[in-house]
Amino acid sequence: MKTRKFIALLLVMIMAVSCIGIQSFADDAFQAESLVLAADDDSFNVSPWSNSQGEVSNYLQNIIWTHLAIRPFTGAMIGSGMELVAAKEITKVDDLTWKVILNDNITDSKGNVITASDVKFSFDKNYELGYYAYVNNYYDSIEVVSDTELLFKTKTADEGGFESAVINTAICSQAWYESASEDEVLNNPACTGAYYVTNVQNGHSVTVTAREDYWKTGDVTTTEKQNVKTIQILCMSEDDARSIALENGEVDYAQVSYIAYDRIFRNDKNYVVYQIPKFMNAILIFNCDPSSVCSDPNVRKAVSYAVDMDQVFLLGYGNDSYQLHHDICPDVTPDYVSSWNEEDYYSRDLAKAVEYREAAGYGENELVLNFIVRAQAPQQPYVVMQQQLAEAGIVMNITTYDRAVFNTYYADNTAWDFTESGSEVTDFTANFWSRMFSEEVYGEKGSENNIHDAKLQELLKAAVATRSEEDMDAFHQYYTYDQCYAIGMYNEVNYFVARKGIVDIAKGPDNATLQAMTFTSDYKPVPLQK
Amino acid sequence: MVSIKIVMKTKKTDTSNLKPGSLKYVWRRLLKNKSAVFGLTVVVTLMVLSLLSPYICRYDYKSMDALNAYSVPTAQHLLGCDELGRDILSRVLYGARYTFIIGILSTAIAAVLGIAMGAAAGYFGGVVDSILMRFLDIFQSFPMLILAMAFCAVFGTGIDKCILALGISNISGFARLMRANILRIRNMEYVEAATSIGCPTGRIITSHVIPNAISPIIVEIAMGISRNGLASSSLSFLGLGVQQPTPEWGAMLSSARSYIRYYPHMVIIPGLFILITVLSFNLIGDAVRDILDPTLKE
Amino acid sequence: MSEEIKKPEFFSIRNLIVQYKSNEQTVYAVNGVSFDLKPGETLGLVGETGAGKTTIAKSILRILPEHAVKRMDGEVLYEGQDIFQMNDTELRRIRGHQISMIFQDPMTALNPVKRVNDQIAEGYIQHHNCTKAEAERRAEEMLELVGISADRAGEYPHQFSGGMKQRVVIAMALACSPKLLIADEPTTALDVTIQAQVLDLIKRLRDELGTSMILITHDLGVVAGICDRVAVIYAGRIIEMGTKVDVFTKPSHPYTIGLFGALPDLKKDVERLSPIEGLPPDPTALPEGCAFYPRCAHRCDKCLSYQYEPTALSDTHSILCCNPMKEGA
Amino acid sequence: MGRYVLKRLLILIPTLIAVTIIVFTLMNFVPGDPVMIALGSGTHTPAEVEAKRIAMGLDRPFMVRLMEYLKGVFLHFNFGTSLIDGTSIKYQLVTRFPNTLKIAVYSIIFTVVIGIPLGVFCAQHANSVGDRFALIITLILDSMPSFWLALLLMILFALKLHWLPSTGSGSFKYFILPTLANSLGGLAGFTRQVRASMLEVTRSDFVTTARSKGISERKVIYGHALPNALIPILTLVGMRFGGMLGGATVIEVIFSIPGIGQLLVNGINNRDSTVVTGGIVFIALTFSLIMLVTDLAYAVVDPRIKAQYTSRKKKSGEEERHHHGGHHHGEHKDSHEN
Repeated sequence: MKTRKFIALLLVMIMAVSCIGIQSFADDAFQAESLVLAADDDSFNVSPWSNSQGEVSNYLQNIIWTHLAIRPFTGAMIGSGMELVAAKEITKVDDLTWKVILNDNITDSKGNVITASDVKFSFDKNYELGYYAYVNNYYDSIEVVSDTELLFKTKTADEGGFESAVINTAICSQAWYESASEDEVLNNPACTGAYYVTNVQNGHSVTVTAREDYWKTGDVTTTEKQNVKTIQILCMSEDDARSIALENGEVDYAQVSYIAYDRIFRNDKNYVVYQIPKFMNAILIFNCDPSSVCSDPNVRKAVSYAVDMDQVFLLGYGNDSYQLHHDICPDVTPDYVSSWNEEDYYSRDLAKAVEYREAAGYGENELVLNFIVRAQAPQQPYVVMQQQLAEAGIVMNITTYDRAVFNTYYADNTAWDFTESGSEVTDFTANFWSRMFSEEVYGEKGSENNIHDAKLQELLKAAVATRSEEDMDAFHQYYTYDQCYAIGMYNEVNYFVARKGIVDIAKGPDNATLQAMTFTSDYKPVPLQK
Repeated sequence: MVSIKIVMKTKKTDTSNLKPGSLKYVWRRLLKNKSAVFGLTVVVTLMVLSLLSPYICRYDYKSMDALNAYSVPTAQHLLGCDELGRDILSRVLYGARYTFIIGILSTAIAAVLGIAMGAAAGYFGGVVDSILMRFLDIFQSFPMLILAMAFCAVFGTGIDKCILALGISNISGFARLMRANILRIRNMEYVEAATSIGCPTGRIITSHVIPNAISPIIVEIAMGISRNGLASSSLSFLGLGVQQPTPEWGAMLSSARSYIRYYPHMVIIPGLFILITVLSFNLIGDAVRDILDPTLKE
Repeated sequence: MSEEIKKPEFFSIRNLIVQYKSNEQTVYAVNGVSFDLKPGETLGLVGETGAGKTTIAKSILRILPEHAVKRMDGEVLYEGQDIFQMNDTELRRIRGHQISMIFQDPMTALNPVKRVNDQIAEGYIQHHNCTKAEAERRAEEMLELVGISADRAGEYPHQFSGGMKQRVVIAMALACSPKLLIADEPTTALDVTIQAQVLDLIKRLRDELGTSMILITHDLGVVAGICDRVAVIYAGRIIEMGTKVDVFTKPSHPYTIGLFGALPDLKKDVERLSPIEGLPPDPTALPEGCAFYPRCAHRCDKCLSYQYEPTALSDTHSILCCNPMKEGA
Repeated sequence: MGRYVLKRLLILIPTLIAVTIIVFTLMNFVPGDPVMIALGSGTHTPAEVEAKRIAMGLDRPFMVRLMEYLKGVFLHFNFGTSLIDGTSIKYQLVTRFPNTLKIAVYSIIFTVVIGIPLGVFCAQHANSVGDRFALIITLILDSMPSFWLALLLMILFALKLHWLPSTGSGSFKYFILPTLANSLGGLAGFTRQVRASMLEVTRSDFVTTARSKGISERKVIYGHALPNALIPILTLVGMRFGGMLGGATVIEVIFSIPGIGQLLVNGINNRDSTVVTGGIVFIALTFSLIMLVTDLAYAVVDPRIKAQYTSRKKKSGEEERHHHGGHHHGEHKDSHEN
């Protein structure tokens, strides 16, 4: 079974505009009777605050549970792009408190009315279970003012903290949750979202149906659109199984491997293929601890010039669909400077690689680097990199560690020289940088890769504070070209295949918003599985 | 009265003067069994080819060649290439050694530990026996693969861990076999006679008990090697055994799995080699069992 | 025993030859045995182990293990019909109904997982299409006949002792009151005290039902007690046959004499018994000429080229020896 | 009989407790930090790691967690919750077990329905062409890696012929391919065992006795020989069925069938010690129960065994004598005594 891939998608175009345009004429008749989809997952949990990171939970979390507000695209903030769902109005009182006015007609699929005290219960319960790191970092408490008004207190004034807590906390009725049996919570919950759960077969399939009695009627956010009557998600963790299911007419929509896309679906007209960049970027990060060879910038630059990203991807993953990115943060956030993409960014240059290697004082094959990697990850890309470094006279030893053991070695400053890493970008590039390099976060470790560089910290503070173009560019130039602490590699692209008749798969911040898909008349759904 | 023609003395076949169960007897009879000979030749040729593969194969098993990645078997690459353009023939031949090493070493570990445990439990009986048996029951209650997986989870992946995992999860087979044999032999008269004339227990075990128990052990070893060869490929398939880029057959199969529909040769070829090797060991094991347990063969 | 009107011979074996094959070697078990049997008569087959006695018995009912039998020739005539030529249905009509058998080791002769009465009733139903209840009743009757109380009919073989099991085997064999009973060393595996009881039982039932019997044993004492005629078997051949009186009083073949010599006799106080030297011949490599030559105290050169022509000593007594002992020697 | 069952169940408890302690301890001292696993890949600030550790309760000392876990499992049959996503393990086990049970039951039925007649056929026609051919075919199937066989079956029947669904676990037709892949391999061993057992039984005396009673050959083979030959096979079926309940892991992974095997593979990969411990204890429990049922079935099939279970008081009339050695014994002793 492949490693458990963490599926996340970045929306590039502005969703809000298009959805308003379409929504105006959608009558209550459904565009499609049903949608069956195969997910690369084998365990899910429909209860409100479970943090199962699988593809199924990703799809369902916002559809069956309402949230105060949702983030339709990366970087959306309250007042600039975020859509209010349960909340009618959110205003910031001061750095640590926010006033939230709720809609007054919120009900769940079992008829319980949702009030401010239910919202408080939901946040407290989520905090207590502690499955969401963001919620535990930023949520402090909620003060209930009236049935439809509450004051939300955050722990820190960090930008985006409130938003992270809000988008990760499902809201459900306290009365129902405390009285429901474990079986009911897991199989037949009282859903507050636009859809409710009708059938669960643990580990195999889950079916949700649009709620006729959904409480919101006016302008509806993307997660509340009801274009499809019934959605069924089947768990198929085998690549082949999903592509076979598509061809056999067992499912309408599924993610497939590049090879299946290239050989079967690319030129088959009764399928539509969508290429969505993978949420998790890939970056090459150097260990700047004095104990490592890579503390010398020349070594870092030699390696960066020796690696040819195109070859690594073409041969390593065997497909040509990827986006090279010119910063360690993918180009999906508002504060990303698009001019970076035109820079000549460490594309392969053997002469420079050798030149920097000699500048660092190493002859042919004298420079030996230890590259650590998770055993479960596909090894081919690193084998290709090894070959390329060898051509520049640099010896790269690949050490594989079991996934669970990997982090302990990654945290040990003396155990590695360079490796591939990556992280979630939630709102802004500046925040993404600070999670990697800011000293406040890492204390005396300095940064994720043990950097102790005052200038770096100074430039970082400026960029985070203003997010102006020249501050962002100053930090980018310094850490990439002057010091080469870490370089962006590529963003894998995932392939989603939909049957003919599915016009647009309505991409959400990190996944397709299933019930907001648009269908044409010649969409013939496959039968639901019993 | 019909006169009976004079009966010629038939040439004494050379095995009848050997003590049934002795190794020479088994070896001589083995050579007469067609399927066993087939099994032996396959095993030996694979071992030799594997050792010679770096020299006789046109391509090194590690060198990549982007141009004919996934290539189907051609004149150049007799068995085609894998997703990185590496020659499958040289990888498969070179990789044979891993299956043998893992199969043989893990069975050896299991045999040594298993026999010691079984002998102790069988011979001393009483408390020792029940403790060991309870211990084996616990082992027995897990399927071998789950036990090996848990072991890899605890001690990590890689060839050495894989060998240890398979070795330890096979102990109970040998232990039970040895214990059953010892119990059967122990109350045979000649062992009672030996103890009655006061010869030390150690010598009894080595001179009387083990030689007689050796025959079923040989069968279990042959079967163990084939079972472990198969299990190591399953472990690598689940990502817990041998890691890439080592050309172990199971790992090759696992990495080629997502291409099975488009480039089936990448999956079929290693699978076939696993099949042939395991089949050969099974044939050898069967033949040895039939020789040592005549009722089966007649 | 009343004289029969001219009917085909009740039972006779003509020139029976049986050879086994075991890993490339041939075992010459029975090398030409012939004898007849009159209704109600009991013939004792006596000989050392491996002389071929059991093979003869089992070949009558053709229940030798097929995979091991290499060659089986000769005729076994029962009321004129040759059993060897019979097809399966005819053979099954004979087995258990006309001719039935008692086996040597009672411990393994009974099916351990079937109740005793079922095993007896099964044979009975096969030959008399009657209801199960009738067969059960018959089974209980037979158990009473052999001295086992009917209330134990529902028990399993492991709940009976060796002797009791043999009684069940006897009950099973006699359930359909066969005309010929073959008893293959019925008491050998039992203890002395039980042996006597079982032998009396067999004798009583034989007289009551008028069954003729072929009793196989290596115990001359048993033969003396039950048999009318005696046949001594050596290396797959009957080397001496005659009435009990002929053989016991005038043993003529050196081997038979040797057998009696090996028996302790209360009347004579003999220091040492005189056993026959040497061992029985290897059945896979029989010597030329008389098989007893190597061990015969009375051998001569003629024996080497002896072609086994029988010598009749009287109308009821014959031997296979070219140099018969004089009487009383 | 009841007393015996009770005794066996009582012995089960300490074994299971021992298993739980061993596995929980093993999984606890496994290298690698479940907190980092739970957080998933990517960078995590030390503060987040600490918050997560507290939430997962991993900050409490080991002994406390062990005692709490034992109390939970054996007093309230509550296996705790998964460290990763908090679903209760009892729920996972209860919902996933039917799928594993289905595969195990269908596979056992397939093995028995095909294996026994094939074994009997091979025994009756020992060393004939049919016998050799059947053995070679099953041997080849036995030597095939099960996942390779599973993939080939999936491609052939699911894609090329469109006869069967490729994955999922709905009605019976979803289980045909997994059952084939899971049991074809084991057929060789099973058939060989039946053949050996049949050969041994058909050579025993009571079969000859049965034949001598004149009953039909078919009745001799199926009425007398087979019941006795199946007794040792019963243990084999029990062992194999118990093994399968551990989840045909590879089969469940390939056919995406949410069974116990898949749960264990995920648990082991994620270092989710509560899931792995719960899964293994559950398998140990089911396996021991299967073994108990097999032993009881043994007694039903073989009256000799049943006698050991029922109370000792009812002993057969005559004192039982056990006979040693060859049949010479009686005569030899006899001639010396008088």
